[in-house]
Amino acid sequence: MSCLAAALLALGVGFILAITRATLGPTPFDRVLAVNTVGTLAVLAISVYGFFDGRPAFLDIALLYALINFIGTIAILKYFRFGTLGDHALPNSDEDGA
Amino acid sequence: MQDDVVIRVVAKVMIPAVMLFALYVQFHGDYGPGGGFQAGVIFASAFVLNAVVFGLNKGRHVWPAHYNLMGICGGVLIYGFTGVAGMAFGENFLSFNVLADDPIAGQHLGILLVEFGVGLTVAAVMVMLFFTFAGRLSHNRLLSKSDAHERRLAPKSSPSKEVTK
Amino acid sequence: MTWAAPLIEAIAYISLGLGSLGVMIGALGLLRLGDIYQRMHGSGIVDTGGAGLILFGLLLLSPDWTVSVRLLLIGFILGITGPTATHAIARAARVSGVEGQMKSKQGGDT
Amino acid sequence: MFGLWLLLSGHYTGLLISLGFISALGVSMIAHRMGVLDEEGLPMGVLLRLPKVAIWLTWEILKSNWAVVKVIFNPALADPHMTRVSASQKTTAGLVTYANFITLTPGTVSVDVDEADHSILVHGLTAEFAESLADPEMDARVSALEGPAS
Amino acid sequence: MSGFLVNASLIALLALIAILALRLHRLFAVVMLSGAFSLVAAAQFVVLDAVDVAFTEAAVGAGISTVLALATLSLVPAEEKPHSISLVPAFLATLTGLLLAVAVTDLPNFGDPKAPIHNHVAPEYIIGSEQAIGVPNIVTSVLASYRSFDTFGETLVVFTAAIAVLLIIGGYTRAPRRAKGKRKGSQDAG
Amino acid sequence: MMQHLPILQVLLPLLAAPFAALLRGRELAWGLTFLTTGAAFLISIALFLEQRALGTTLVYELGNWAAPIGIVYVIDAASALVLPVISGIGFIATLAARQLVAAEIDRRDHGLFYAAWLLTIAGMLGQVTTGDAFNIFVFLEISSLSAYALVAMGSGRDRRALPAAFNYLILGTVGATFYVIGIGLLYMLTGTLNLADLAERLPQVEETRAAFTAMAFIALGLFLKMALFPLHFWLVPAYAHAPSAVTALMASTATKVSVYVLIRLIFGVFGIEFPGLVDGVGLLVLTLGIAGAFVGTLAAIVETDLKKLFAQSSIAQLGYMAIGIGAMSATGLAAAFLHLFNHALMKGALFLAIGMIAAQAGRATMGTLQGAGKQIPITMTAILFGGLALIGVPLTAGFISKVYLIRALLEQDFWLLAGLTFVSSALALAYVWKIIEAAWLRPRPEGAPELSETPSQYMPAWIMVIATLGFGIYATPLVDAAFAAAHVFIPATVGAP
Amino acid sequence: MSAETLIYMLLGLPLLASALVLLFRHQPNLRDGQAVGLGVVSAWAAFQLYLLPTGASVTLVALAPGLTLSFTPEPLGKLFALVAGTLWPLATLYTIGYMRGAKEKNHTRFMFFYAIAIHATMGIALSGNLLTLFVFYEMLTFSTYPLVTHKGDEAALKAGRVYLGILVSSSIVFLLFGVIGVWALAGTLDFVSGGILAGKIDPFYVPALLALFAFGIGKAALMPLHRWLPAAMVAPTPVSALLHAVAVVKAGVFTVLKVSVYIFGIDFLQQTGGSDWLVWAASFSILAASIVAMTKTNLKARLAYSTVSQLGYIVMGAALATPLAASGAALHIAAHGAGKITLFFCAGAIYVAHHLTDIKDMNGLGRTMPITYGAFALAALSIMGVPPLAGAWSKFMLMGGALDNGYLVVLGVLMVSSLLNLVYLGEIILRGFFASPSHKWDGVQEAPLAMLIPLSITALLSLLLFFTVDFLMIDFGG
Amino acid sequence: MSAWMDPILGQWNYYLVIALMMIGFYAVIARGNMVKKIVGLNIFQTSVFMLYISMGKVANGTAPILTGEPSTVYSNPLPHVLILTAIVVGVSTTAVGYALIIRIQESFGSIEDDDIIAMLDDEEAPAS
Repeated sequence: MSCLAAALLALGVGFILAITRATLGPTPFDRVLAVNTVGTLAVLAISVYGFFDGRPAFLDIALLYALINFIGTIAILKYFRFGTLGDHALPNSDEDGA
Repeated sequence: MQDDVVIRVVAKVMIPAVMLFALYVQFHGDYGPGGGFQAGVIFASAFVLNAVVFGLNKGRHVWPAHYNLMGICGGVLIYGFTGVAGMAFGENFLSFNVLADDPIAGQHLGILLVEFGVGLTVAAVMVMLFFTFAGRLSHNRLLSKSDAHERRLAPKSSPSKEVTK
Repeated sequence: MTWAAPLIEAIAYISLGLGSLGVMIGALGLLRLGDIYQRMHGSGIVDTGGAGLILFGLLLLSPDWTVSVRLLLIGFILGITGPTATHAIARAARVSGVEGQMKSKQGGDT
Repeated sequence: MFGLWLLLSGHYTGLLISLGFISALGVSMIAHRMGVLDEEGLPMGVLLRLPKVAIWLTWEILKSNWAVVKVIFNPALADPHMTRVSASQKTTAGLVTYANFITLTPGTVSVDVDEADHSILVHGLTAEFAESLADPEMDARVSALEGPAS
Repeated sequence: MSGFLVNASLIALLALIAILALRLHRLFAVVMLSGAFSLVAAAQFVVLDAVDVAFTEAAVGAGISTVLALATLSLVPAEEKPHSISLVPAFLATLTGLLLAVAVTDLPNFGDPKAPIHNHVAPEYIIGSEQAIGVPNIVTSVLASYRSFDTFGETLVVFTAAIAVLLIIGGYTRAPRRAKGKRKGSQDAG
Repeated sequence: MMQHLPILQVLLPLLAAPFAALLRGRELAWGLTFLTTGAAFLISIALFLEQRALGTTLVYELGNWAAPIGIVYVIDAASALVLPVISGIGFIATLAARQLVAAEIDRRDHGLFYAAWLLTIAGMLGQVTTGDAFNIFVFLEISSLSAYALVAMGSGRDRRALPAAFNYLILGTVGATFYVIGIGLLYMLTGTLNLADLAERLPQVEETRAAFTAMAFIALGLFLKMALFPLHFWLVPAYAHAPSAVTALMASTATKVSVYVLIRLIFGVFGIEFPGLVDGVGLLVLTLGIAGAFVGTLAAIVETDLKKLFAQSSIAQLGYMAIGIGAMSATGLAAAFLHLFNHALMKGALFLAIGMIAAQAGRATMGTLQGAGKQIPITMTAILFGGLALIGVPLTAGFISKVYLIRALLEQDFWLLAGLTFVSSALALAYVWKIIEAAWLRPRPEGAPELSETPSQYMPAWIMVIATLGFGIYATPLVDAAFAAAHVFIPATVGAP
Repeated sequence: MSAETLIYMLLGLPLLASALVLLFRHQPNLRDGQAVGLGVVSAWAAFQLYLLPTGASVTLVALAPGLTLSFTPEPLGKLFALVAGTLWPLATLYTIGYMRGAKEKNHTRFMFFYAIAIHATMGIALSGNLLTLFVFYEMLTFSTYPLVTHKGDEAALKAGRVYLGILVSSSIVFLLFGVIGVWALAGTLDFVSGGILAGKIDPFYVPALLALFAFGIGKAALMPLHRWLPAAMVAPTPVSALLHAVAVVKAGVFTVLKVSVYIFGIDFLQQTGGSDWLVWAASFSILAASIVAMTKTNLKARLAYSTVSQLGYIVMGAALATPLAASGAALHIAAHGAGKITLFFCAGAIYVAHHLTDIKDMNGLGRTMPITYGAFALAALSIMGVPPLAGAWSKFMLMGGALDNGYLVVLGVLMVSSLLNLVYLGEIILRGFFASPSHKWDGVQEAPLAMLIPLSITALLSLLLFFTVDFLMIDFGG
Repeated sequence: MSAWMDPILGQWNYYLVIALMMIGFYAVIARGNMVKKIVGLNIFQTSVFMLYISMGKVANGTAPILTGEPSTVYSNPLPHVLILTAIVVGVSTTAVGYALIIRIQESFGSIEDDDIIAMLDDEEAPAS
């Protein structure tokens, strides 16, 4: 039990370090990387806490985290590279569907 | 982003997985955490991923706007008419006990239906939100063909490099 | 097989402990290393060593198979998405022209 | 996919299983519309042969973890290098797997994958890491993953 | 005890993120941090036994909200004009906080099982969920049956938001200058 | 079917909204909205009559779950009085909307617009009917969110609608969040969310600071929502720049519902006996109310844009309602209910009439109105009567509510406040007369846009005017109903005179 | 014919007249003729009602529980109705002459609101409770506004704003406050002989409550709320006649009187001394207005201030709170009504015939317009209180009331004011008859007959009233 | 875990939540960038959610999903339900807010409160 607590503590330290990096920057990519790491840490933290609490059935949440984290990161990168989440290339045809 | 082969391939693996996970969350809300709303959001995020990686137009092609509006309204109506069904059986609105012979089965059915309604609406709304917001951008770009953007978006890849097959 | 349970538990805890350590060190690396490309390696430790060990430890502790399945899935998904995300970040950084400090440039085009 | 559902579910009532079946079908349909159900997107072969490599990979990861930890505690050791590695995989999926494996082992990150000439640009934390990729073991193992068929 | 510590340190972490998010002027960083905020908040919800809420918060806060914020950011200036700390709002916020803090002293202790909230209506849900509804997840049974009207309302709120967004940025009514543009409508109604 | 009326009242517009949205730009969207609001109006009248006939509280258990466990709908004398106001105004505003919306909103948006329209109305009806504190919040948000969008729709003509809508959104959400905090504290103290149950269990904990804070937060949140001075600044731009039809609908209903919810929570849950209510909150509300009456009136006097002018006047009128609440007596509450009812009628008439002018001239200012009395006499007469009612001229509905308001103040020996109330209503004359003078006594300037009127344009406004006059001349049943509503919250000690 | 029918007739005839005005707006003769005709009928009805015993009551509608619109003619009300009913046809006839003579525009609108104003006056006269009175009081204000601003130019609008501003705000701020205050205190608003407030209110507050009424009834033009009255002089002369003699100001003082008699009760006021201050306020009003009147050279302005001063008499009659003074005040309503309407009729006649408004230009006019000036002189003397004219009785009774109460100073005030009256009204007569003409008038040049007839009749009425004073005396009991 | 009973520690959670709430509240009402306002609003709302969830927690309790063991103590599910609804409401508001921001930027070219107020004042000034 205490081992799980220690693991949580370690993850907490990890959180703080990662968030510091996210705040410091300096490039946006540093922040993305840091937030991505925060996400991973959160996945782990939730998994560990599930065991800690005796209800490990809630790993679904961790699973969700992992997925969302990935999608979020990709979206952010897309935003950075193309300044948009939409089509970064102009559509060839004029499709005014209205 | 389809010019990046790693992302492209991984996204192709992930998208069905995410969708399946969403449906799992949808239908297992009775037993574990989750339910219609969460499922809807997750399901929508699969579409978001799809659109982010493969482009909005392709995303729209998958689920046209008109279907989407029907989804948005349909979910609400499913929920509402599940409730009305209770009234039709002589009980009050949203009364599920009478939906089946056995009250517990009725409750199950009712919960399943309303969760499905929620999930449908939420998924459709979230997809719509994303497409509207993101679509606004490209639309705007078209209006003001600002060059700063043009330069930035001239990627090494060309649209022809789209995934085929 | 009575000895197996404590043993497995011990291994699990050791694995957990190592994983925690890994996570901390990885995060530290994220903070300490010099530029974006180097920091990626720090986050790599969190993603692989830290996460893997922790999940492995939990796997050993898991009470029934549904939990194990989920743990494996989490591991699998982290294993796919982690590197992909890292790669995407690296590529994006490079495309946007973020220069790392390279002492020497080897290889070039092979 | 249906199998995945069964794995996740943990509750086996008639209703839920049938719902799962419908779900799996539905997802397949949507995925088909999205055009993600192709060989590239669903490298079943790779997935099936994965476990064999996984163990070796785990060991590799642990090894390089240790190496990076040393660098972290002494940042002066960092000596970043960028190298280009050629890949022998035939399929895109294989190439991607290789790139991910490179990233997965700490110390090396694949920065750019060139689909056309099958090469991967890799960033190594130290020269040593960068060199390690010259060793074609990983490349070979990933290629083996692809299986003989493709 | 350690559960408590986890809890408190998570909130402290949240406060840290919040302050950082507000102090930064790069909106992108703000949005990223708010995403991180949501993730941590979700972790906190797990610690507080609210798994369903955590699920939602993770999906919404870190997922959809962030994506929407990014979409917005790509259209608006990414830098905030620097502002000094304004005193009146700070004063108001502090005042409100103090009022609440005073109120809290009268509340039942955190986690106290004897609090009225745990003894009045909630037990009936816990019993009823098993007996009358037969759904193990009490949250689901409360959500979808006991208080399903709330959930109906919630669905409608989402629906309303969809209508609102469609009207505002997906619709056809444009600001005058825009209406003069060559393209009047946009096809991205949904 | 009769036993389902309470839920149908809300459910009909709610379920019609998706259909309206699906219809997109078709004329049918309006027809559907019209029928739905009409049906809702009939239902609310049926409920009102039924409640008056039975004299008891009708309770509708949603999902057949009884009160503290499930959510219930409650039709008592108070909600039965407010429901017809909202649905009636909604109905008549819909009648008018056909032309106003056609003039101001792109045809292709009509379906969505009417969906939002229905949702606003349904949200307000839901807030009034529900007997659950949290359910109020949900419906509050339904009506608010759609209202934000509706206000923003004014941007087709006037870009200032956008920041107005944004500020409305921020402040509205803050208000709603405050409300949620308050409800949370209450829930913590009592363990229930049902209003009746709360009222029952609250006396055990009413001495606590937490209970008082809960009340403070709920009241603050609702003050924001009801635009009580000095939390009113979002209202004027929001109303002024919204499409005319929206202004007419919201000005006559939106803030009223918040007033109702405030009364329901303050008196229905905390109760008049609650420590600190009469001396603390009561005096505060009185002071703010009278201040709001003056600020709103004075601001209206210098205003030249008609929508803004009447929006400012709404702030003043809300001040009067607040005074009624602050009097903390049955008569005061009855006066607040009366004014709530009457003000909805007169503001509806005014904004519908002004909307018709704005739809033709683009913007309704004093300049637009110059000499309009000759061109559009019937519309202007409607404005005249609406304005007179605002002042509180006898034989209009405004007079009745003001009489009871003053009576309530005098019963509590607030002579000075009563005097101030009179002064502020006399000031209202200034802005009303400014309009009348411009319309009838000045010549139409050269080059001013031609205005015209057809029966379909002025009918809706005139329906309201006739109601205003009707309830001014024969208000006895209304007064009875208002007192019945007030006695729901404060038991009858002094009956209606 | 029952009293109820007569009440309905008195209220309904003016409304009918206004409706017919609109109906016949394209046939001027029919339009104007029916108005005069209906006026005569209503004068007859008012007379009939006056003869009937009191006690009839009509309730139109209950606005709200305890708030009804009802009509209960009592002697004072019947007297006022009689005054209004009699003067209406005359004023209408005069109006027709004036409007046609002076070629004013918007004749129909004018006639319409004129009739509405009469309706409101009748409502005030017959009102059975304070609320009814208040309702018609406001209606009177609003219906006379278009009359005041009839010219529609900037000056008229400005004057209209003053008119409306003072009247409406005073009535809403003070009068309505007083009405509702009474309602809150006494629980009823009915006019009851002997008052309804006795025992319901702390005597300490009586002066304050009375002040709400005295100042709330802005139409009584008690200084300093008199400004609207001179301002309203921009209106066409028939309006001035209506305002000053028949409708507005009389309605005001009538209300004051009615409130003091039937709400407070003379005895109650007497006991509490709550109206003492009003005596002094009225005295001030009388003297100050007279002095101001002397400084005015515009004929209508001078007459206006004269009115302010005369209204002070009536308010004083109410304030003295003795039966005799109250009777005097009631009588003065009639006497001053007949007198002042004549004066204004004359002023209008002068304007129509010669377009003169300034007194200084009227030297020697009396010889050119003998009938007009004769009537003027008769009316002026009546207002000064010279027997055998109507004003003598009322002034005498007021003095008697003051003596009853021991207000010797008031006696002095009344004397001085009569003297001042003599000065400023006498000047006009003297100039008219004796001063050397400032213009060269060619022979007799009178106003149209439609104007001449009414003014002659009203002048004769002033004379008649002196001899029929028993008929008009109202006994307010002891 | 006797610390739950400790009166000071027992309330500590609430104090932290309140502090968090006020940070968010400040961000909302301090005039400034609109995106930041929305972010502040999110923080404000999330902390309110946390207040609710905190009150639902029962010491030694577990998530309200039935385990089948009768002895299990469950945390209170009702706040969870309420907050689920509230989160949905929150995200809806956020979406509408962002949509408005986009339109404001398009119409005014700025999303700073001060700029827009200045612009509106300029617009009004010649009109009146």
